[in-house]
Amino acid sequence: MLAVTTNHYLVLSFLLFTIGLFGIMARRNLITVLMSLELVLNSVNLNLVAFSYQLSDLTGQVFAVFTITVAAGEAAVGLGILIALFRLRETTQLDQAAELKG
Amino acid sequence: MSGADLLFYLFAALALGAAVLVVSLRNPMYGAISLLATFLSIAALFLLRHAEFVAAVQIFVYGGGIMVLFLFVIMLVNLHRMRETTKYDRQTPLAAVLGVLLVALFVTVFAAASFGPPLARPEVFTAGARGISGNTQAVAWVLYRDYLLPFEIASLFLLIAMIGAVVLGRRT
Amino acid sequence: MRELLWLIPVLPFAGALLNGVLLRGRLGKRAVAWIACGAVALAALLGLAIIAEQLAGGHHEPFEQELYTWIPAGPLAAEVGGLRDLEIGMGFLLDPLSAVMLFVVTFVGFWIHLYSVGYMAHEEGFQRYFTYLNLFMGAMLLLVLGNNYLVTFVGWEGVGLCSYLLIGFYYREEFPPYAGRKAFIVNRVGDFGFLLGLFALASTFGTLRYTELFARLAASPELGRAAYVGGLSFASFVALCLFVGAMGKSAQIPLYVWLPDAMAGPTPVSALIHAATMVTAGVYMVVRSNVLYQLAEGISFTVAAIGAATAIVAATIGLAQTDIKKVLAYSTVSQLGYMFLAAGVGAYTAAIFHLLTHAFFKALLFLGSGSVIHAMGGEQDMRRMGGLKKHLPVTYWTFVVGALAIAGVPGFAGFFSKDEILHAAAAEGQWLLWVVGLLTALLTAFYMFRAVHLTFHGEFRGSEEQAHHLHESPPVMTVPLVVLAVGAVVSGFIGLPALFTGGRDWNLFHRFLHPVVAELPGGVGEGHEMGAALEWGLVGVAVLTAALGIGLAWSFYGRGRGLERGRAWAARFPFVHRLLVNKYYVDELYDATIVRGTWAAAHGLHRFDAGVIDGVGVHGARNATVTGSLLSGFFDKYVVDGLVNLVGTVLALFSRGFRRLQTGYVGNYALVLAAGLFALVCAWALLRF
Amino acid sequence: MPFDPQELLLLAPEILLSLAGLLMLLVGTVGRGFGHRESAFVAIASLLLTGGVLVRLQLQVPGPRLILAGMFVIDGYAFAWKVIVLLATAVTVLLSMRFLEEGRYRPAEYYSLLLLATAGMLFMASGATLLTIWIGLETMALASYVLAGYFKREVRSTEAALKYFILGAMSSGVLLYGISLLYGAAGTVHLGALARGLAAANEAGSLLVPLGWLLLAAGLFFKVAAVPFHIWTPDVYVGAPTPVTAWLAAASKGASFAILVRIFYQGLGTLRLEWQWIVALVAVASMVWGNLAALTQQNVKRMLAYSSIAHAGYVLIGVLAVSEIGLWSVVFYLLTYSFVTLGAFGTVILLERREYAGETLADYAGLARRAPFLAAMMLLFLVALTGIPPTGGFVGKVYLFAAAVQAGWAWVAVVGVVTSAISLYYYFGVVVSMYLKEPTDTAPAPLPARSIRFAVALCALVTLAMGVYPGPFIDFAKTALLPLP
Amino acid sequence: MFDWVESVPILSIVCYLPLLGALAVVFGLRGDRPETIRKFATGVAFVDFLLSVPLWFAFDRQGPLFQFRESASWIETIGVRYEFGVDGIALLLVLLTTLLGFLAFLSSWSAIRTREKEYYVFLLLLQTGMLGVFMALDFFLFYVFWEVMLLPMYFLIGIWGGPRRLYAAIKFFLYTLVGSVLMLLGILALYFFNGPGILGWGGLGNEPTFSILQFHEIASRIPPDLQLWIFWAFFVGFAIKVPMFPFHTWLPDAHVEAPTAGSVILAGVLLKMGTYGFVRFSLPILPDATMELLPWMALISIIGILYGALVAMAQKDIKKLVAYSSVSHLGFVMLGLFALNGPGVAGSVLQMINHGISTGALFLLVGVIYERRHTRLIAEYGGISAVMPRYATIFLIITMSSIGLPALNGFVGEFTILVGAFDRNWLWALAGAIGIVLGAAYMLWMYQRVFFGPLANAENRNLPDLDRRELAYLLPLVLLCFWIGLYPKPFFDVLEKPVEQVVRAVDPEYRAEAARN
Repeated sequence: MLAVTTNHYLVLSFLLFTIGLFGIMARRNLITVLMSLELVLNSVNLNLVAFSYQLSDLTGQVFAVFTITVAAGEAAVGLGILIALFRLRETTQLDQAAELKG
Repeated sequence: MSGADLLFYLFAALALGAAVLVVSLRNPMYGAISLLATFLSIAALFLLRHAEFVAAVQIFVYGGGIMVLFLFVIMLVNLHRMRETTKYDRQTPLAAVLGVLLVALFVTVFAAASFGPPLARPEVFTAGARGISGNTQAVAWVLYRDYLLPFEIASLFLLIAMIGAVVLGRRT
Repeated sequence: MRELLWLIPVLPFAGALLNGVLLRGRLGKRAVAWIACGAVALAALLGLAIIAEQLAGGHHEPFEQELYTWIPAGPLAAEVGGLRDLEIGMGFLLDPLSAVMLFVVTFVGFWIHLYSVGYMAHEEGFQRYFTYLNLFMGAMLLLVLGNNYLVTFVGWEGVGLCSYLLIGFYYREEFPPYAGRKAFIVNRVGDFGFLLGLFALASTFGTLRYTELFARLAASPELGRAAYVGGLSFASFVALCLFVGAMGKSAQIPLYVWLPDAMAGPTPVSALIHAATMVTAGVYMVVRSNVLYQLAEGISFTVAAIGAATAIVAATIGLAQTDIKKVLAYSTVSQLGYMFLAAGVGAYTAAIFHLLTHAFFKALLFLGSGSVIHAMGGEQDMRRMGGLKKHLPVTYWTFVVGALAIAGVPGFAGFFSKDEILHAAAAEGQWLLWVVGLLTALLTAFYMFRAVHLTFHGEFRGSEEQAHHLHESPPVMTVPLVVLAVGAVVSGFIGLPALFTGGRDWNLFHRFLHPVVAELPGGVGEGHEMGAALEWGLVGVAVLTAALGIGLAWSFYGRGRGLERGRAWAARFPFVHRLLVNKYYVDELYDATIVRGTWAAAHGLHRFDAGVIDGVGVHGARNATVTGSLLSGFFDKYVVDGLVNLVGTVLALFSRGFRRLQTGYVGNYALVLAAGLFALVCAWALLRF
Repeated sequence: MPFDPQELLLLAPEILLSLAGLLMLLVGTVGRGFGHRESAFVAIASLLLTGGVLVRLQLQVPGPRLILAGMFVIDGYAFAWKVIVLLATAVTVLLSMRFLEEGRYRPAEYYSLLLLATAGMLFMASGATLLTIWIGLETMALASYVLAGYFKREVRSTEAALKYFILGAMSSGVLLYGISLLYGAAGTVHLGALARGLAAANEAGSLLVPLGWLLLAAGLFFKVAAVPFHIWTPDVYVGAPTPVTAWLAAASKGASFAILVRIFYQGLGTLRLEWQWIVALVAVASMVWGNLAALTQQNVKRMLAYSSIAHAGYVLIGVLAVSEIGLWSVVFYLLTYSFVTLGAFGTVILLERREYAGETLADYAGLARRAPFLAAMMLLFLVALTGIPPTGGFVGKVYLFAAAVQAGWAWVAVVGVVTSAISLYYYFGVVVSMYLKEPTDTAPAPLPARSIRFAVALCALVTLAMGVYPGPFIDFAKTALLPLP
Repeated sequence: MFDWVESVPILSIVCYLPLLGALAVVFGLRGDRPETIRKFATGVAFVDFLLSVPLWFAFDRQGPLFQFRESASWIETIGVRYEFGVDGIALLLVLLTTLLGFLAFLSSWSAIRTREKEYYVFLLLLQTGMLGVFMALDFFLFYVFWEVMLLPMYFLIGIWGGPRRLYAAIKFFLYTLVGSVLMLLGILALYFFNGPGILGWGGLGNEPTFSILQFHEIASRIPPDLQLWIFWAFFVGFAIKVPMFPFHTWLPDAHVEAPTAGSVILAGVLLKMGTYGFVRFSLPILPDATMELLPWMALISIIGILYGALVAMAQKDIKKLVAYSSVSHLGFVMLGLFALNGPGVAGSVLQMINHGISTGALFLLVGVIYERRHTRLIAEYGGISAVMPRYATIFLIITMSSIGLPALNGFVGEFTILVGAFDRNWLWALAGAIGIVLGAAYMLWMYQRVFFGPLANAENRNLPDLDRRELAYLLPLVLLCFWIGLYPKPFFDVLEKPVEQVVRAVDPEYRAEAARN
């Protein structure tokens, strides 16, 4: 039970994933939300690496590399959007960006 | 419980704790630092799973690149003005409930999932072609041989990220 | 010559076409009159010529002329003969029965046309009037000449339409159009039955041709006696349905209410349509269908009973009427009841005989009353008349002849026909019917002579102006009176009962009609032999009754007494008087059930639609269907559409709900996504387990 | 297995398009006098050239062929989607020309992003592993986020980008998580092997399989804007620059369906009895929700966004049939829908003014009097969206419903037809404004932009042609062949 | 004399001539010259009518069921063909359409004074759509025309209608669309059953086709439970169009709000598409389902008859009254169809024509006074036969035709229908006959209130009588009323074959009977 198995990684990754999701859902600060997104993406890497180990297959690791790449790209664009928003609104509060609705 | 297992629990706890801090700290600067802690813990967990290369990339890209980016932006947009007037949305309880439900659902499944013995062929992680050893080489071999196409597409992706960041960040 | 049979109905139609459409508004009154009367005259002459040819040629077979296939409506699983095509032709039939009718219609019709030329001379809408009248003649001739039920029905409805138009001739007033519509709709109720009968015949035999139908029924009566729908035999069902039609057209209880109101039309119209011809169509139809009725004993008795009831009820109402035309109208209803009484007991010949004589004397009476009304400047109330004898001698004498005829005074036409009916009832053993008939005769004699006295005898009770104005009608009106008066006397002699001729069969009419009303074995109307003494006795009673009626009338209204004695009697029996004056409150009953019901519903629905209620209030819609229609309008608006709109409302509600979910906050959206994810997993789990 | 460099030649269309995007970026930054018109011209030219190369390639290598170590597949299916995506993007370029000019935004980066994103779509269409597909998808998505926020001086555009980004990244995380589970269960990311592996794992009762595909499906549903993962759609569609919206609704939706169908048919083919029900539910929910929410919309762009959700539902009907007819109907429908929605948004663009004026129903009042042909074309598009003949929309819907009826999913088709009848109500809200209302003074006159008008007319023509003589188009859709599970 | 008809694609010509006319108007004529447009469009409609007349003479009564066949490939890849052809039923409806269409054009000259160009374009398009529906022998093609025709009608109501036109137009469109899309599913089910098969029912494996004739062929091989499903799908589509109770509420709204020409075409032709659908598709293709549902269909037909009549009675608006009377009359048509015997079906088809003529004429007549007084409320009139005698006469004739006075067309239809119904179940005929009585009541009451009584309303004192143009579009209908009333044989002759085909296809009793003979 205590011996670490793939199951442990899965559980941990899902907990991280959920914390990330919670951050996206609950926080109003855009920058925190962006960080939560990174959490979500990173949790997947745990999965991939754990499965890679489990399966003795490098695909998971390669996939994780791609994931990291994508996370980086998304962070860049996300922060770009944040800056654009900040320029217009002088805030990074998400509830200030709710003009579109209905 | 082996030492490796102990390390797992340690880093797992670290990662979780830091992650919780990320979503709960009011100050984004502290949040960013907690995020860094999470990233590093996860890198450590990678190491425990024979993913040395990924761990390194994790540290370089996340700890280096992404974290700097975050911190830079936090500075740029002037930290104190980023304080949330109210930290959480009104729907937070709902989000929490949903989170708990999801966790309950998935974790039950994950905990119960049965796998065979792991690491049937450990040589995969270290043995590249022609006897070259080491995880980096092994990953590189797979990456550039089998996954060359996604790799090339990833370059497109990064190009787009670059253009995007420029377009959005550029002062008009 | 007889190949021209089709031309007989066409001629009046052509007249109507000329007057009503082609030359409308371009002719003087004289030309209009020539066209209209000419068309009828030609038809009458042609009819006589063809009948003569038929008689002279000794053709015993009826002459049938099928012009073309009218409705070839395809395959039908007819019960007789299996799968066959329903085919209905357009054609004419000349047999003794239609010959009699043809003669009555064209002959009486012509004289009434002629009379109308004078009567309507000063009315506007002269051309319109004659258009309608010609149209009516055409339709009536179709009715009597049709060789199948459907052609008859065309005429049947056609005369109904013309009746509607002519009753409503004075369309600028409120009442006549209303009366016209009432007539039409009440008739439609009857037609409803007629149509059902036709459906039954058509779907059973695949044809509606008289000759074919009756031949087959006569050949195999068991077809008619076979059980059909509603616990009735086939013949009974059809006979009942057809009789419902006859009730409407011939104003029998309970559908007689339209006829008195129909007097709103011009008086010659009343004479032609509502006395002599159209209203007798029901009798004609029953007699025409005698094969069916002979096979339907129960229905025949019903016919007789309703006829008798109508006769006595209408006669009692006639006692108290003061409007001269109303008196005649109720008298007509009563006499029609007489005819049905005859037909019901199987005395078809007698029915037609009475139809014939009645056509003469009732047309005469109506025209006479028209002449009086004409002279009185439109006044119809007998209480304002009196002593017109000296001013209108021709009218007076002809009117008296008519009255004597209807009263059944021996020697006049009515005596023979009425006597034959009473005789038939007695011979059938229907003594109750006989008594009723006799009572009716008594009442008839009474109220007719009451009318004679009130109108022509005593002091003039009208205004000065009217008195000044009194004059005899022009010859164009009096000549028809005289002609019809002659007819009212002599027409009886074609049907002399064997009793009077010492057992020799001089009854031309009987012999003539015999082929049409041949008795079926075991059918209705197998008379019982009565002894000559008993028969003479019955005749005597009838004569005495007539005399009694006339005498009573004289004692009440004669000798210049005017109105007093009548008023005194009315005062003595106020209840009866009120009942009779108000026609047993039948109209009121029909109205009140509806008006009250309508108003109750209407108040309930007031908020819904005040306008409709106004409509109901103003026009006093006389049928319960309005209530129904209000309800169903309500249903449509609130239930059917309401459901639809409800769906719309709910959809819009959903729409707004969905849109409210779109709050604009990213956090909410993320929550929705996560919830969606959770839902997806749950959905899968539910479907899986 | 080492790959043959020769195989790179088979990537000619994708490479060509990527290079065009790069070139556009370089020339646009460096070159002087390289303005809107020129950029657009180059963009269209490169798209058409790519298309040409693609067709030629398809003629030479028609059959299914896996190349590049099984990462990339060349088959009729991919070809069909690529054609749709390229056409849609080309029309988008036409729609963008005057619009960018009006907004005074730089064309080079815009077209560059557009072309690169399209290249990503091409990769998606041809992706034979979850990894290829996913990275292509991310490429497209990232460009979409930027494009949605391209009008960064407009608050709404930035807000749209923000929402699209956050939710997109989140869903992409979900999708990725699903992929990781599937990988764990099956041990591979190659679609063909995945199907077998999943079947085996499923047999063994591994619950990772359902969780994996459910998460993956959720991510895909997000991309095609199906309920309940549609929530981003209205805001993003309204906020994004309208040509981008049109592109999202046409090309992006098309590419997303391309991978959705490929993944469901190939990768998850063995599980179809399980996912058919889920797809059915999502389809029904999308049709109902999309159409109902659109009922009370006054903003035309927003209404079209909801309609786009509903249409995702209709297309899913074809997906769940799991038959050749279903496959073809999906392709055919998205072909039609691309043109229709591009045309409709094109009309919106013509009426739009700065600050997004001219989007509400009131702005369409009396358009039939002011610009009869424009109104007539808009009418045609709306009719097509409703699914009334003689338009491609009708044939497409018939095709979809036919697939469902044949496959025994008639009840879903019933929901489809009923909701499409309901959709008439809001589509014809626009018609009412255009035809039955009197023109008002405030209503904007249509932009005198020839390129956009041309694009709209083109779309109208195609829409009509697909309705009146759909044969060739159906034959085109029939080139999309996948081995059915 | 009419041999040339065989050598040209006459049906296509008749069908598309209005479309060409519409295109010519759109591209060739300027909107600011309404006079020219009006004359041109009417001319096109007239030529179309003239072209359709030879069909009547060239139609071989003894020949094959469907004639003037045209066949071309269309969407080959899914088995859709361009198939035109008419049998006796369709022939009559085509003629009715071209005639009423032309008269509707003529009646619009004075009624429509705004946006003439669009008006005539839509009217022409509508004409093409309706003709196509009756001519198509491919189910897909049929459906295309069926839906295409909705649009112009929507605009006719929506642009040139009365005050509540928006509501009425969208209601009309929505109702009919809901019905028709469900019908589409039924069509698809048939298609697959004939072709590759449907999950759960299998299929016959024939060449996939939408050919109506093919569906007629395979009718008896469709399993009854599938037939029921398809029947209901068709039912919704057709019943809404007819309209049958309780799907009728779009009708009064649409009728009342539509411009005169719209109402004429709506009542005269559009409603017939529903009944045509029943007789062409539901009955012969789904015989088992039809037989099973017979009593229910008859029941709602009868409810329709009585309900329509009762509601008509409560109306204050002449047009609305006529609209509800349509519900009632169409109930007769449906009753006849479901009587499923010669007279019933033949009478129904004839009654479709009759209703087109007399209700079309009624709407034209209502339009006449509406143009003069701009009101259709009965209470606004009264006694106007004094000022408009010709009008009153024609109105009377049409009224009589509508209430089924013998010697006019309505009677022939109603009588045959009810004979047929009686043969099936005498209670049906009983209920129907009550409907006739009610019909007389509400029509005559309306007639009386409008035409008789004192001429109270001063505004009615100077109403001009019918002018020559108005007579020109009314008289043909009056003449038709008499023709069909007095000599309907030519019509029955044309109907004989198709009716027999329908009856034999559906009722097993007739099938057996026919086999025995």
